[in-house]
Amino acid sequence: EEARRRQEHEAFLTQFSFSLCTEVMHEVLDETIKATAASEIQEALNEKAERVAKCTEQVCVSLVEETLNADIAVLVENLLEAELQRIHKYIK
Amino acid sequence: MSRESRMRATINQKLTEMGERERLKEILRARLTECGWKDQMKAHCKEVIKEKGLEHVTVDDLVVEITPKGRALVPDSVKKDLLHRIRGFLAQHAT
Amino acid sequence: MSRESRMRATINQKLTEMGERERLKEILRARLTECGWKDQMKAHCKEVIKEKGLEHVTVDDLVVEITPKGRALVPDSVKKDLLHRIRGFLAQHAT
Repeated sequence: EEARRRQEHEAFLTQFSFSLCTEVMHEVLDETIKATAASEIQEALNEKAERVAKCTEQVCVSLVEETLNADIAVLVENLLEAELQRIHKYIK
Repeated sequence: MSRESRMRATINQKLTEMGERERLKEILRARLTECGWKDQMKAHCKEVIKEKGLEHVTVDDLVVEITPKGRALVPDSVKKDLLHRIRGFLAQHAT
Repeated sequence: MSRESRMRATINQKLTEMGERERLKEILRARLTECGWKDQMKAHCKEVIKEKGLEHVTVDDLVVEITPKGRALVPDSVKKDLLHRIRGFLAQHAT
Protein backbone atom coordinates (compact mmCIF):
# COMPACT_ATOMS: atom_id res chain seq x y z
CA GLU A 1 0.00 0.00 0.00
CA GLU A 2 2.83 2.33 0.96
CA ALA A 3 4.69 1.62 -2.29
CA ARG A 4 1.53 2.23 -4.28
CA ARG A 5 0.97 5.56 -2.52
CA ARG A 6 4.54 6.62 -3.12
CA GLN A 7 4.20 5.71 -6.79
CA GLU A 8 0.97 7.70 -7.07
CA HIS A 9 2.55 10.66 -5.32
CA GLU A 10 5.51 10.53 -7.71
CA ALA A 11 3.18 10.38 -10.71
CA PHE A 12 1.23 13.34 -9.34
CA LEU A 13 4.42 15.36 -8.82
CA THR A 14 5.61 14.61 -12.34
CA GLN A 15 2.30 15.59 -13.88
CA PHE A 16 1.97 18.69 -11.67
CA SER A 17 5.56 19.78 -12.44
CA PHE A 18 4.82 19.64 -16.14
CA SER A 19 1.58 21.57 -15.89
CA LEU A 20 3.17 24.15 -13.58
CA CYS A 21 6.12 24.47 -15.94
CA THR A 22 3.81 25.04 -18.93
CA GLU A 23 1.74 27.53 -16.92
CA VAL A 24 4.76 29.60 -15.79
CA MET A 25 6.31 29.37 -19.25
CA HIS A 26 3.15 30.60 -21.00
CA GLU A 27 2.67 33.37 -18.45
CA VAL A 28 6.21 34.67 -19.00
CA LEU A 29 6.08 34.21 -22.77
CA ASP A 30 2.74 35.99 -23.06
CA GLU A 31 3.90 38.90 -20.89
CA THR A 32 7.22 39.19 -22.69
CA ILE A 33 5.71 38.89 -26.16
CA LYS A 34 3.14 41.58 -25.36
CA ALA A 35 5.78 43.91 -23.93
CA THR A 36 8.09 43.28 -26.91
CA ALA A 37 5.27 43.88 -29.41
CA ALA A 38 4.28 47.12 -27.69
CA SER A 39 7.84 48.40 -27.48
CA GLU A 40 8.59 47.46 -31.11
CA ILE A 41 5.48 49.28 -32.31
CA GLN A 42 6.41 52.30 -30.21
CA GLU A 43 9.95 52.22 -31.56
CA ALA A 44 8.64 52.02 -35.12
CA LEU A 45 6.30 54.95 -34.41
CA ASN A 46 9.17 57.01 -32.99
CA GLU A 47 11.38 56.19 -35.95
CA LYS A 48 8.61 57.17 -38.33
CA ALA A 49 8.02 60.44 -36.50
CA GLU A 50 11.75 61.23 -36.68
CA ARG A 51 11.80 60.38 -40.37
CA VAL A 52 8.76 62.56 -41.05
CA ALA A 53 10.34 65.46 -39.15
CA LYS A 54 13.62 65.12 -41.03
CA CYS A 55 11.96 64.79 -44.44
CA THR A 56 9.63 67.71 -43.73
CA GLU A 57 12.65 69.88 -42.95
CA GLN A 58 14.35 68.75 -46.16
CA VAL A 59 11.22 69.51 -48.19
CA CYS A 60 11.05 72.92 -46.52
CA VAL A 61 14.69 73.65 -47.41
CA SER A 62 14.13 72.60 -51.03
CA LEU A 63 11.01 74.77 -51.23
CA VAL A 64 12.97 77.79 -49.97
CA GLU A 65 15.80 77.03 -52.42
CA GLU A 66 13.40 76.67 -55.33
CA THR A 67 11.64 79.94 -54.50
CA LEU A 68 14.90 81.83 -53.98
CA ASN A 69 16.42 80.55 -57.21
CA ALA A 70 13.37 81.58 -59.20
CA ASP A 71 12.97 84.94 -57.45
CA ILE A 72 16.63 85.86 -57.62
CA ALA A 73 16.67 85.13 -61.36
CA VAL A 74 13.57 87.30 -61.94
CA LEU A 75 14.92 90.04 -59.69
CA VAL A 76 18.25 90.13 -61.55
CA GLU A 77 16.58 90.09 -64.96
CA ASN A 78 14.25 92.94 -64.04
CA LEU A 79 17.00 94.98 -62.50
CA LEU A 80 19.35 94.59 -65.43
CA GLU A 81 16.51 95.41 -67.82
CA ALA A 82 15.71 98.56 -65.84
CA GLU A 83 19.36 99.60 -65.75
CA LEU A 84 19.67 99.10 -69.49
CA GLN A 85 16.54 101.11 -70.17
CA ARG A 86 17.82 103.86 -67.90
CA ILE A 87 21.08 104.02 -69.88
CA HIS A 88 19.25 103.97 -73.22
CA LYS A 89 17.12 106.91 -72.08
CA TYR A 90 20.26 108.71 -70.93
CA ILE A 91 22.00 108.13 -74.28
CA LYS A 92 18.97 109.36 -76.23
CA MET B 1 -12.10 18.78 -3.26
CA SER B 2 -9.85 15.80 -4.02
CA ARG B 3 -6.59 15.20 -2.19
CA GLU B 4 -4.65 16.14 -5.36
CA SER B 5 -6.57 19.37 -5.89
CA ARG B 6 -5.89 20.31 -2.26
CA MET B 7 -2.21 19.55 -2.73
CA ARG B 8 -2.08 21.60 -5.92
CA ALA B 9 -3.74 24.53 -4.18
CA THR B 10 -1.33 24.28 -1.23
CA ILE B 11 1.74 24.13 -3.47
CA ASN B 12 0.52 27.04 -5.57
CA GLN B 13 -0.04 29.05 -2.43
CA LYS B 14 3.47 28.21 -1.16
CA LEU B 15 4.97 29.08 -4.53
CA THR B 16 3.37 32.49 -4.43
CA GLU B 17 3.84 33.23 -0.74
CA MET B 18 7.49 32.28 -0.76
CA GLY B 19 8.08 34.42 -3.81
CA GLU B 20 9.21 31.34 -5.73
CA ARG B 21 6.79 31.88 -8.59
CA GLU B 22 8.17 35.38 -9.24
CA ARG B 23 11.73 34.10 -8.83
CA LEU B 24 11.12 31.36 -11.40
CA LYS B 25 9.61 33.90 -13.77
CA GLU B 26 12.59 36.21 -13.30
CA ILE B 27 15.03 33.39 -14.01
CA LEU B 28 13.07 32.38 -17.08
CA ARG B 29 13.03 35.97 -18.38
CA ALA B 30 16.79 36.19 -17.90
CA ARG B 31 17.34 32.85 -19.67
CA LEU B 32 15.16 33.94 -22.59
CA THR B 33 17.23 37.09 -22.98
CA GLU B 34 20.54 35.24 -22.62
CA CYS B 35 19.72 32.59 -25.22
CA GLY B 36 18.74 35.19 -27.82
CA TRP B 37 15.03 34.35 -27.79
CA LYS B 38 14.09 37.95 -26.99
CA ASP B 39 16.20 39.29 -29.85
CA GLN B 40 14.57 36.79 -32.18
CA MET B 41 11.16 38.04 -31.05
CA LYS B 42 12.17 41.66 -31.63
CA ALA B 43 13.44 40.80 -35.10
CA HIS B 44 10.25 38.90 -35.88
CA CYS B 45 8.14 41.86 -34.69
CA LYS B 46 10.13 44.18 -36.96
CA GLU B 47 9.57 41.83 -39.91
CA VAL B 48 5.81 41.71 -39.33
CA ILE B 49 5.60 45.50 -38.92
CA LYS B 50 7.57 45.96 -42.14
CA GLU B 51 5.51 43.40 -44.01
CA LYS B 52 2.08 44.65 -42.89
CA GLY B 53 2.93 48.32 -42.62
CA LEU B 54 2.99 50.20 -39.32
CA GLU B 55 -0.41 51.77 -39.92
CA HIS B 56 -2.00 48.36 -40.39
CA VAL B 57 -0.75 46.60 -37.29
CA THR B 58 -1.78 46.87 -33.62
CA VAL B 59 -0.10 45.44 -30.53
CA ASP B 60 -2.77 42.73 -30.39
CA ASP B 61 -2.26 41.79 -34.05
CA LEU B 62 1.44 41.53 -33.45
CA VAL B 63 0.94 39.38 -30.34
CA VAL B 64 -1.33 36.98 -32.24
CA GLU B 65 1.13 36.83 -35.11
CA ILE B 66 4.32 36.18 -33.13
CA THR B 67 3.06 34.03 -30.24
CA PRO B 68 3.20 30.67 -32.08
CA LYS B 69 6.76 31.32 -33.19
CA GLY B 70 7.62 32.63 -29.72
CA ARG B 71 6.45 29.42 -28.09
CA ALA B 72 8.16 27.22 -30.65
CA LEU B 73 11.47 29.02 -30.36
CA VAL B 74 12.01 28.49 -26.63
CA PRO B 75 15.08 26.23 -26.41
CA ASP B 76 14.59 22.82 -24.81
CA SER B 77 17.42 23.56 -22.38
CA VAL B 78 15.44 26.54 -21.00
CA LYS B 79 12.30 24.43 -20.62
CA LYS B 80 14.26 21.65 -18.96
CA ASP B 81 15.92 24.05 -16.56
CA LEU B 82 12.56 25.47 -15.49
CA LEU B 83 11.09 22.01 -15.07
CA HIS B 84 14.10 20.99 -13.02
CA ARG B 85 13.70 23.96 -10.69
CA ILE B 86 9.97 23.30 -10.27
CA ARG B 87 10.63 19.64 -9.51
CA GLY B 88 13.19 20.68 -6.94
CA PHE B 89 10.71 22.99 -5.25
CA LEU B 90 7.97 20.35 -5.29
CA ALA B 91 10.30 17.73 -3.88
CA GLN B 92 11.04 20.04 -0.98
CA HIS B 93 7.55 21.33 -0.31
CA ALA B 94 5.03 18.74 -1.56
CA THR B 95 4.89 16.44 1.41
CA MET C 1 14.69 54.34 -53.55
CA SER C 2 15.40 54.79 -49.85
CA ARG C 3 12.68 55.14 -47.25
CA GLU C 4 13.55 58.82 -46.87
CA SER C 5 13.42 59.56 -50.58
CA ARG C 6 10.05 57.82 -50.76
CA MET C 7 8.78 59.85 -47.85
CA ARG C 8 10.05 63.14 -49.33
CA ALA C 9 8.37 62.23 -52.62
CA THR C 10 5.10 61.50 -50.80
CA ILE C 11 5.23 64.81 -48.91
CA ASN C 12 5.99 66.73 -52.11
CA GLN C 13 3.24 64.92 -53.96
CA LYS C 14 0.71 65.76 -51.27
CA LEU C 15 1.78 69.42 -51.22
CA THR C 16 1.70 69.67 -55.00
CA GLU C 17 -1.55 67.80 -55.61
CA MET C 18 -3.47 70.02 -53.25
CA GLY C 19 -1.90 73.24 -54.53
CA GLU C 20 -0.28 73.82 -51.15
CA ARG C 21 3.24 73.95 -52.56
CA GLU C 22 2.42 76.98 -54.73
CA ARG C 23 0.47 78.61 -51.91
CA LEU C 24 3.45 78.20 -49.56
CA LYS C 25 5.78 79.68 -52.15
CA GLU C 26 3.48 82.68 -52.47
CA ILE C 27 3.45 83.11 -48.70
CA LEU C 28 7.24 82.83 -48.64
CA ARG C 29 7.54 85.49 -51.34
CA ALA C 30 5.25 87.79 -49.42
CA ARG C 31 7.23 87.26 -46.20
CA LEU C 32 10.52 87.94 -48.01
CA THR C 33 9.15 91.20 -49.34
CA GLU C 34 7.73 92.21 -45.95
CA CYS C 35 10.96 91.54 -44.08
CA GLY C 36 13.02 93.62 -46.50
CA TRP C 37 14.87 90.72 -48.10
CA LYS C 38 13.87 91.78 -51.59
CA ASP C 39 15.08 95.34 -51.06
CA GLN C 40 18.36 94.10 -49.65
CA MET C 41 18.82 91.87 -52.68
CA LYS C 42 18.09 94.73 -55.10
CA ALA C 43 20.59 96.95 -53.30
CA HIS C 44 23.19 94.21 -53.38
CA CYS C 45 22.57 93.66 -57.08
CA LYS C 46 23.01 97.35 -57.82
CA GLU C 47 26.27 97.38 -55.88
CA VAL C 48 27.62 94.47 -57.92
CA ILE C 49 26.56 96.14 -61.18
CA LYS C 50 28.19 99.38 -60.09
CA GLU C 51 31.34 97.59 -59.04
CA LYS C 52 31.74 95.48 -62.17
CA GLY C 53 30.18 97.82 -64.69
CA LEU C 54 26.92 97.17 -66.51
CA GLU C 55 28.68 96.13 -69.70
CA HIS C 56 30.61 93.45 -67.87
CA VAL C 57 27.78 91.59 -66.15
CA THR C 58 25.29 89.06 -67.44
CA VAL C 59 22.13 87.75 -65.76
CA ASP C 60 23.90 84.48 -64.97
CA ASP C 61 26.93 86.21 -63.45
CA LEU C 62 24.73 88.29 -61.24
CA VAL C 63 22.65 85.32 -60.15
CA VAL C 64 25.80 83.39 -59.20
CA GLU C 65 27.15 86.43 -57.38
CA ILE C 66 24.14 87.29 -55.26
CA THR C 67 22.62 83.86 -54.57
CA PRO C 68 24.81 82.99 -51.54
CA LYS C 69 23.90 86.30 -49.90
CA GLY C 70 20.26 85.73 -50.85
CA ARG C 71 20.26 82.42 -49.03
CA ALA C 72 22.05 83.78 -46.00
CA LEU C 73 19.72 86.74 -45.67
CA VAL C 74 16.51 84.72 -45.33
CA PRO C 75 15.52 85.27 -41.68
CA ASP C 76 15.25 82.17 -39.48
CA SER C 77 11.76 83.26 -38.45
CA VAL C 78 10.63 83.04 -42.09
CA LYS C 79 12.09 79.54 -42.47
CA LYS C 80 10.55 78.45 -39.17
CA ASP C 81 7.17 79.80 -40.17
CA LEU C 82 7.31 77.88 -43.44
CA LEU C 83 8.29 74.66 -41.67
CA HIS C 84 5.47 75.18 -39.20
CA ARG C 85 2.99 75.60 -42.04
CA ILE C 86 4.21 72.47 -43.81
CA ARG C 87 3.94 70.48 -40.57
CA GLY C 88 0.45 71.82 -39.96
CA PHE C 89 -0.64 70.89 -43.47
CA LEU C 90 0.75 67.36 -43.16
CA ALA C 91 -0.88 66.89 -39.77
CA GLN C 92 -4.22 67.96 -41.21
CA HIS C 93 -3.91 65.71 -44.22
CA ALA C 94 -2.35 62.69 -42.56
CA THR C 95 -3.58 59.37 -43.88
